[in-house]
Amino acid sequence: MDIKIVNTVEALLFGAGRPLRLSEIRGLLESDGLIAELSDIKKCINELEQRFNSSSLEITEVASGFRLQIKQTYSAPITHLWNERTPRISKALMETISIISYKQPVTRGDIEDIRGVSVSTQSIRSLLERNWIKVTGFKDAPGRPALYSTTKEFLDDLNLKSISELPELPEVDEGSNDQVLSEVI
Amino acid sequence: MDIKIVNTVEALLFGAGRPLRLSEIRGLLESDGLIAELSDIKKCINELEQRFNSSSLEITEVASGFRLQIKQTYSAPITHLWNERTPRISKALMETISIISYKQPVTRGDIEDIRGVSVSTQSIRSLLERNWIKVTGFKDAPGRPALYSTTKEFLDDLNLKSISELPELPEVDEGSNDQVLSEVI
Amino acid sequence: MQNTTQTQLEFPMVMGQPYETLPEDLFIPPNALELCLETFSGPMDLLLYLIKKENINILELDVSNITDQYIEYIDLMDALQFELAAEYLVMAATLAEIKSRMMLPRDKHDEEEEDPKSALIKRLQEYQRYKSASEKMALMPRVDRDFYTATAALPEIKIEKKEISITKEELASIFNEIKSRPDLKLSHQIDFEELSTQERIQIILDILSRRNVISFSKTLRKSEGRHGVVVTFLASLELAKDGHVELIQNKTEEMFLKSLRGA
Repeated sequence: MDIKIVNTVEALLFGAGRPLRLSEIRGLLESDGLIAELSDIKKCINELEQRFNSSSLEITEVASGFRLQIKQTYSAPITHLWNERTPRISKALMETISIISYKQPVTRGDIEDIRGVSVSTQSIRSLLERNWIKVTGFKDAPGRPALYSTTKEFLDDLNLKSISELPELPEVDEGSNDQVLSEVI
Repeated sequence: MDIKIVNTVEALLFGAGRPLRLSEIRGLLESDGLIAELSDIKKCINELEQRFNSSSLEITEVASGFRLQIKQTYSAPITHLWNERTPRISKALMETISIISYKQPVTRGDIEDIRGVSVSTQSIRSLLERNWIKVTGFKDAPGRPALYSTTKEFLDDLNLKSISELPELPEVDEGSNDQVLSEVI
Repeated sequence: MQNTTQTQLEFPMVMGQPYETLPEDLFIPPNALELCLETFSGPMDLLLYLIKKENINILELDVSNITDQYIEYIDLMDALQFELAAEYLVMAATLAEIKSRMMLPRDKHDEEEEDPKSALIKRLQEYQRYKSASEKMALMPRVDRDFYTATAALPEIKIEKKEISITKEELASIFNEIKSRPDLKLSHQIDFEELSTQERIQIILDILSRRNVISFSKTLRKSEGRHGVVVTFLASLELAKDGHVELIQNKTEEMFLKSLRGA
């Protein structure tokens, strides 16, 4: 591949601050007078992967496109740089986001039914602001409650390409499946 | 130089999101059990310069240390990338800039404390890119978080001569809400 | 090293220190109450903890035993003036109901309706599925915690500023709004003033005699914290029930009270 195109793709990936799709890259190259097919851009990405092979970087494909990442082996010292803002997520918030992930789209009421506790506006807001969830509709029920689904950014943040890559939802009570409910009631 | 040290230095420069001093790099390496002299780290940086030679990146030294930067030759497509972005100013961004205006200089953590939810890297970056805020120092705390202040350009865009022309805020923390209540109590 | 960071981040912080273990038994020292609140994400979680502690399968749930433990726990929190979420009390009532049913002789007709115990077991099982899924999810590599994206400083570029305009008045009002948000995370005040719902109803009516609509957040004081929000909310519900006001909610989740008197 033309080194100029490869380097421009590299520059875009470093400068975007977010994942980029092949088609976006093509459009940006074009605006700069560089014509490339999607397959060429894929080749550029492969070439860059070669380039980074023995470095601290890697290219990953996540839900919203390709991005440059630091290999996990080299992540530990960076943690020290960022420890001021600990991205702690409470247990309650984690339960809420996992219910949304597996049952989407859901209303706040659906989440409350499963968790047995009210879900605060604060926690919904915090997930919305993190861009982990979005409103994808309104349920045809009294009050027309909002329906929430997870976003691509949520998948990006967990290094996933699609929601199907999440571990399967555990079955009911793995322990003693064969036991019949009526036995004990 | 040991490839592990070179790569760790590289990872730090790519992951920091700001320039790093040699002494900072030494400290961060140490916390990861890697011992290196300042002169060794300088050698790593020289080695990395070699590595980036034919790529889209270069290492530059600025007042607050070393950083990785995209070569000026590649500025055109990146300009498109940043100008393409949907020009919507989100509520989160508005809140962030208003906190910086009134409380400057502040760290990202300070903003998060006041807002009660996390502040995305994207919003900080977007304010930096549009030159509304700049880094004016570093807080003497773990991770040396950057302190952000508003710029002259921000004042220009708001048609202000100085930040003191911003509307005054009620003295006490209890904002306007109480005024409504006090009317009747 | 990675792992320690991870666990530290996931566990509740008490006075700046992470708590990494569950309480050893039911009797939790008063200073760790905050920990309980964060340790259990709700009554279902607490109940599952108690069941696990007994080392029994959910299906073999001994309601009688668990109910006693659960209520003991609730009493303790109550005695320490811990502001319990209503859901904990609802669960206590459910358990008590199941327990009392078990003591009555069984009637054939009863089998027709759904047994509250099996309903509870079903809910617990369902909850447990998501709870364990969320535990797995919490351990998955996450950006800015387990891995980082790589960025480089941009070259000099020109950003066209077609878009954003914001006025200084907007800045001030946004800042004011942020500062006056009640701190819902504030756990509990030790010596809070008595706030009366009746009094608050009167205040809201007074405000609405001068203006037609008021946002919910403007009918309470920041300093009253969570308690103020609750009292004001109850007052709003009372007023809506009696047809004095209409409650309207817009997209931003802010609620408005609209007077129905003049309508």
